Amino acid sequence: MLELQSVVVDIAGAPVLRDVSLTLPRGGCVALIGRNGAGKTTALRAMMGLLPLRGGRVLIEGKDATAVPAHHRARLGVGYAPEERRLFGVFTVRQNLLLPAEVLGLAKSEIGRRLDAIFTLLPELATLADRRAAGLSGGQGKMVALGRALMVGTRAVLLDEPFQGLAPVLAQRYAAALRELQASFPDVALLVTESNPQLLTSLVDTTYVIERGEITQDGAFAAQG
Amino acid sequence: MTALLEARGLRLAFGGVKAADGIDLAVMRAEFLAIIGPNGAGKTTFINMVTGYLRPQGGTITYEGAEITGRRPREIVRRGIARSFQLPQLFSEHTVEENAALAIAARQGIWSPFVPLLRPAWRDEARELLDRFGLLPLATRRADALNEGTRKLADIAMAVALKPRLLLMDEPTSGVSASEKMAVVETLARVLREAGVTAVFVEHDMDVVARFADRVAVWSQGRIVALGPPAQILADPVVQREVIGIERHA
Amino acid sequence: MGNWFTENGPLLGLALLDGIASAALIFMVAVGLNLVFGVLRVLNVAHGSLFAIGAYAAASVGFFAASAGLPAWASLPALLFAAMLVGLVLGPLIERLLLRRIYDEEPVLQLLVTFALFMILEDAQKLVWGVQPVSFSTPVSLMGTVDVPFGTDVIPYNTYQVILLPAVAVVTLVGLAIFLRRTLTGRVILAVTMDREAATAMGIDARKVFLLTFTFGAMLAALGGALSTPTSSLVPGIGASTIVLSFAVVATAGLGQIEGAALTALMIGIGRSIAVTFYPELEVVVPYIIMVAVLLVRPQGLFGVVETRRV
Amino acid sequence: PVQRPSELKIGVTTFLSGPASVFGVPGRNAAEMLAEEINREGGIGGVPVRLFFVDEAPGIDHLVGEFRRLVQNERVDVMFASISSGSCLACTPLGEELRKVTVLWDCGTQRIFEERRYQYAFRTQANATPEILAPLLYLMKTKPDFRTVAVLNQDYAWGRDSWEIWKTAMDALKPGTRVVAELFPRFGATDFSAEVTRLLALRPDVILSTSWGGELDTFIRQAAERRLFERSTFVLPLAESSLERVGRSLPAGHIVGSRGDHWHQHPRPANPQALQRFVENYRRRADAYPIYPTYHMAQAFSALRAAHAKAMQANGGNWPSDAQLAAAFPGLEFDSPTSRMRIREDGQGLEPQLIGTTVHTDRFPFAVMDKMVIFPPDLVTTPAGQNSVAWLRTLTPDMVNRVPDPISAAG
Amino acid sequence: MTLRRIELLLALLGAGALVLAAMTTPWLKFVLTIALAKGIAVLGIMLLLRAGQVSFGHALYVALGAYAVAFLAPVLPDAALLLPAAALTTAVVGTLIGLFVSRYREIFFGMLNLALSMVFYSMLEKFYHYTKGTDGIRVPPLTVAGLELDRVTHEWTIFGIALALALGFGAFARVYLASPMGQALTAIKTRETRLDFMGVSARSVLLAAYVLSATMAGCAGALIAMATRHVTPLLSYWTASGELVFIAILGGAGGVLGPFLGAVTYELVRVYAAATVADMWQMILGAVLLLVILFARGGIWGLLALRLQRRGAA
Ligand SMILES: Nc1ncnc2c1ncn2[C@@H]1O[C@H](COP(=O)(O)OP(=O)(O)OP(=O)(O)O)[C@@H](O)[C@H]1O
Ligand SMILES: Nc1ncnc2c1ncn2[C@@H]1O[C@H](COP(=O)(O)OP(=O)(O)OP(=O)(O)O)[C@@H](O)[C@H]1O
Ligand SMILES: [Mg+2]
Ligand SMILES: [Mg+2]
Repeated sequence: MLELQSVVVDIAGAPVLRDVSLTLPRGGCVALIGRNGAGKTTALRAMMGLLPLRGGRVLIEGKDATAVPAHHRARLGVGYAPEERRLFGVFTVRQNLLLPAEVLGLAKSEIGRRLDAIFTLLPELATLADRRAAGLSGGQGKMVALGRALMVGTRAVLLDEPFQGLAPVLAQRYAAALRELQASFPDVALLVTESNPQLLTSLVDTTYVIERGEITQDGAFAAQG
Repeated sequence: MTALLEARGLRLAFGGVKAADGIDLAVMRAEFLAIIGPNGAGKTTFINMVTGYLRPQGGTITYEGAEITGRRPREIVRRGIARSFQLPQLFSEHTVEENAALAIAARQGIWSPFVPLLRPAWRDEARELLDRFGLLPLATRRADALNEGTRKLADIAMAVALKPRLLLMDEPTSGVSASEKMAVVETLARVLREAGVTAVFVEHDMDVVARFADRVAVWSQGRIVALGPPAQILADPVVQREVIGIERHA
Repeated sequence: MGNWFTENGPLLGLALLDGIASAALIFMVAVGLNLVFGVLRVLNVAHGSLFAIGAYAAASVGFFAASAGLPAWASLPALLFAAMLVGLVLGPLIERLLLRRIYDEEPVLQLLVTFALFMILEDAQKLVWGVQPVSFSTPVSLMGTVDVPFGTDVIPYNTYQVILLPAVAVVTLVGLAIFLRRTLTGRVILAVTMDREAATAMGIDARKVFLLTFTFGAMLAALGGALSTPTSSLVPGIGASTIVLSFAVVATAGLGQIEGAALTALMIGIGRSIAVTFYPELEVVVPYIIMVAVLLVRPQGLFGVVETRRV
Repeated sequence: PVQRPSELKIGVTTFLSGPASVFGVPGRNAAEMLAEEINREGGIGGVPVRLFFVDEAPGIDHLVGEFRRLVQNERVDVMFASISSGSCLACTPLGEELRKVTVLWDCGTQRIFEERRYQYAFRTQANATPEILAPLLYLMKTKPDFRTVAVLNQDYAWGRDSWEIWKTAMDALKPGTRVVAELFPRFGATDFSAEVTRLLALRPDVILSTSWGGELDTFIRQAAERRLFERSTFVLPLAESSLERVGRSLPAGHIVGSRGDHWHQHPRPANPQALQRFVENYRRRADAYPIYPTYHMAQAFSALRAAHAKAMQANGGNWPSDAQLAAAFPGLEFDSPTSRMRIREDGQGLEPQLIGTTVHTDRFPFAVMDKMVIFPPDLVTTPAGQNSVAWLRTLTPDMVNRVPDPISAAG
Repeated sequence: MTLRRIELLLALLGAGALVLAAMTTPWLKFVLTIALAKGIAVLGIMLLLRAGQVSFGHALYVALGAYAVAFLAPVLPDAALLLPAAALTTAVVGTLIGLFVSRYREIFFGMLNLALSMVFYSMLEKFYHYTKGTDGIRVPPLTVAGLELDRVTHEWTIFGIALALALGFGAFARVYLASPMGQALTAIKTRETRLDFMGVSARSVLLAAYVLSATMAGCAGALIAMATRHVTPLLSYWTASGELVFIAILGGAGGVLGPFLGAVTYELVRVYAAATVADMWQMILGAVLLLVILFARGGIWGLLALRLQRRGAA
């Protein structure tokens, strides 16, 4: 579904990703783990087209998407929950969730269906729906960002440390919810970065370890976990 | 032990949301108090009220016997209360080292226009501090070029640089990778203990709580629902169900 | 006090009427600037030039329409047409060639780009329309006057100023408010305003939104100019004096706040006309006094924006 | 002895941008036209002239810098300085310090020669005092029964100064006249609706406005649309420069001045052919009737030519030095397009003033003047060595009797 | 050699070049005096720019300094006394206004400054009887430290004072910016809340810089008044403030040399633009600025520093 091929990214002249290749298969669930500063966020941003590549390619559905502008990737069914939440403060939680789907031009009924699905999956969001996003707590914001990514991620969902700052009980519930999601939509591919790999053990089928911008371990690591 | 900080009946609501609904809490001198609780329970709000970012709608806060309710952050910091942030607050155009040096300068007085910020004494102190947090290799990196986890550490380092007597930390370990977390907290705890600093920290990682907290306060919907030593609290079935979840790893 | 009112009530009424008329124009001029500032965070100094060019273009189009034998009523749509033309031609040109290159730079650089542009356009405008005052007042003459009773006397007012301008302003205000709040495009614009990168990740083409907004803002600037054409003579320098006033409105209103701009314009318009009637010496400083007074009470402007909490 | 140069260089400061360029640019057009004419006829004293223009708009520091550059670097022979009085007040002493003949070609402030004596500075036109006193006298002669006056002037030095002159003179000549409103809208204002409303409500007998340019045009139009002209008599001392532009918006029966005695329909020009040639040439060049700054520019050139000839003569036919040229100005007589002028010993030019009442005719698509009075300079100019305001206070009502009779346009 | 050393060297070289230019071309002496004065004012603007704040009203202080000289000159006709008097006046007014505006940020800060300068501008017009409105006030010939000077010596003296002040303020600004107080300015720009939670009053930090910048602008105004010998309200018009910001960007806000490089370039471009096309100088200046912004983001100083660093590295 989504693939990075020998991707090289420099930020401010310094190499941040060096020759990173990873594959997110259709319906797969891939974890990208690594220490702080290893390059996880950067890898996700590269997939989303939010920063320029110095080398390598991004493939979506097997097609070269390196030159596809960032805003088009969402249209290809890729949802993204950034690490620092980045909600639209003056909108309500509901409006935040709806916006990407509306931008895609989905039918009203379809949007409603998806919103209901998300509210069932993440019931906390339903109670927050009419609050302004500006006032949310750290964890609440994280949940909304997750929900927003799920609204459009019909093919792939990229989650940057989705459980960071969540109370453990919630983190576990959400991990379970993601599992459910995959069960009911077997086509959706999940990519989760995490600096705390314990949470992911039961969820993922492939794990890539990234270190100083290089993939040091893949696949094999999953067997260990 | 005497109470260093005492909150009585703190109340604060945002519209209909009660973020603090009668908080009573006494923080003892030199203890490490952990705050846990579901998201949106009002943990950050409590820290914000103590440090003067938010003014409570009711109740009082006393620090070292003096009331500090509703005072401005600046005054509160000068009394020896420092904090770190859930979302790191760094000076993005300064290097990590300069960030730390600014905090040191803030402690020692910044009103000297004739000596550079990175004067030897301050630079040495900054570097020593950064070293403890494993940040020394990044000392000359600009803060906006840091990844999230590192930002978090730098943020805590800046609060520590103020040499407070009471340090409030908002999720100090969230975003810090699992492999580094324990080592960092270990060092932090040592530094604080050595200096006799009282610490209040919001935490979602129960391993950290179990290992470092002297007492744990459990927050829920703007109230403290349980308070006690970690062994007792973490074993409490209600707390387990509401906060910790069943799958806690040993 | 009561006495003062019975004595001066009628005068106050006249001042209100004048105030509303001038507020309408102030609003039309400032609202585009406010919109562009709200979305692009660029304080567009060249807004003044667009205003001036819109005004001159309206006169030219008006004269052209007259010389082409079109009836006098055609002068009204001609104003609108001129404004659209200026906005549609200059807006995209400026956004594409200049602003686009510097969105990632410090705000002050962006401001300076528009300042430089302002200087260039100021001279360019002289090249095209010369320095002699230009005026085109057909619409005002066309619409005639309405007589407002004043004691035993009547005071004639221009229908154009006391009826058409306020009507256009109200339509613009309501239209913009509905557009921004109720339509998807409006929400998309707001989303880009708040967080460009997040919006991009949600599938929004931020560049297109910028282009659209700037063009729209340019059209509003030009429309403000075009609407002012029938009542005033155009000379070099009208852009410069417009821009300061618009800036004051933006700061008083709060960033990008359309309703704020309307309320501010109303306060300034009425404040000025009351000053003219009772304390003429104060007229010049009225906008600034209002601004300082508002900011003393509300440091974020009349309608401050909701700040996302960071702490 | 000074070498005869290959060119006679003239620096001209004028408004080339901003609102005052409505005067500055016609001034420059006239200067270029005149320079060409002079050069076609062999130049001044056999030397062709060359012009250097400086924009006054950017401010005094720029202007003073350019003035120095022209004098010290371009080595101009003479400076024609300034439209705005601020510029004049800055340039005149500088010209004196640099010992360079400075011809004040279009600045109105009476302060210059009343506050200080200059050896190198001369004004080749009148100043604010006669320019405002004449319309007042005209009003008193033609419509003597007014009791209330309102003023609407631009809020800057000229607007304030001219009102002070009017008020002082009015208090002396027609004591008891009531001032019902003093309106000073912002310089550069584009809307006078509130002011017009105020004036409509007050119904003063006379409305004075010394505004000019776009603001005067706007004021006239807005007042006309709202029938203010039907309620009050307007006195517009600078309206000659707006007549063509405002067309028939300016109704008949109001008082108009021209900052001097020049007008393309001057009833009795000293040299009708010269005036007509000037007007036609200018119209060919600029596609508009000449307005007062163009005549003032012509006066400056004419004075320079006359002074040069006089200085050469005094110097035995040799090229004059700066000091010799300066010495030729006091008492100099020269032709303006409409009359013959003189420069007083204190440097002030003596220029007649032409005031008239508007009429509409079939010949022009705009209002023209009728019932014109040409005021002799001696009647309306402050005597040398006196302060204008002090002098105006000494005037007496019988002065009106000395005003010449009006000349009608037809005659 | 480090960039800081080079900066010093360049400053001295630049000063030498200015003196040389003024010696060879007398009329340039005046233009350069004005440029140095404006550079000093821009230096103040730059301090505020460090805090991310753009003042659109600093011409207020330039005008205030200039009018202080114009008003005091008849009673105190000595440059050596007038300059401190003007500095003091602007410092006091700067403190009063600073106490108010230092509460505001970004557009509100910028526009409040603009508003106050426009109010001052209208006051200069309104109090016509004291200020003579747009006509302005003539500054009488001044003595310098008691000495009566002829025109040329006087011009040289003012030029010298301007140069000395420029060097002095430049050196001071450099030290100031490296100090905690100066660095805290940048902190205001990037994360003001953090400053508060470190116990530092961002407002006081900004206020200090504001007063300093007002004083610099005041000295600049005093120099301009002494050089042009005529002051008008136009000095405080908003376009004059815009010009100062314009020069700051043109020169580059990266180093203390920037403002002076910017000011000299600005004045020279303007003079030459005006000399070639008297009525299109705005267009030329605007085009130059556009080119600088689009192709040399760091301004002239940024361009220069980059060159020097490259050479240093090679
Ligand atoms: N703007 C920048 N300039 C220079 N270096 C940068 C910049 N942004 C990120 N980096 C560097 O790139 C590396 C990768 O950063 P990234 O944010 O991808 O890490 P991460 O794996 O997501 O870390 P974390 O777990 O802390 O979020 C880090 O070393 C970081 O310091
Ligand atoms: N400025 C605000 N405006 C509106 N609601 C707010 C505001 N600040 C906090 N709240 C609400 O108050 C409640 C408590 O928020 P707080 O940030 O204290 O939670 P928290 O316990 O820190 O949660 P987390 O663990 O997610 O950080 C939440 O429901 C939050 O949405
Ligand atoms: Mg990351
Ligand atoms: Mg929190």
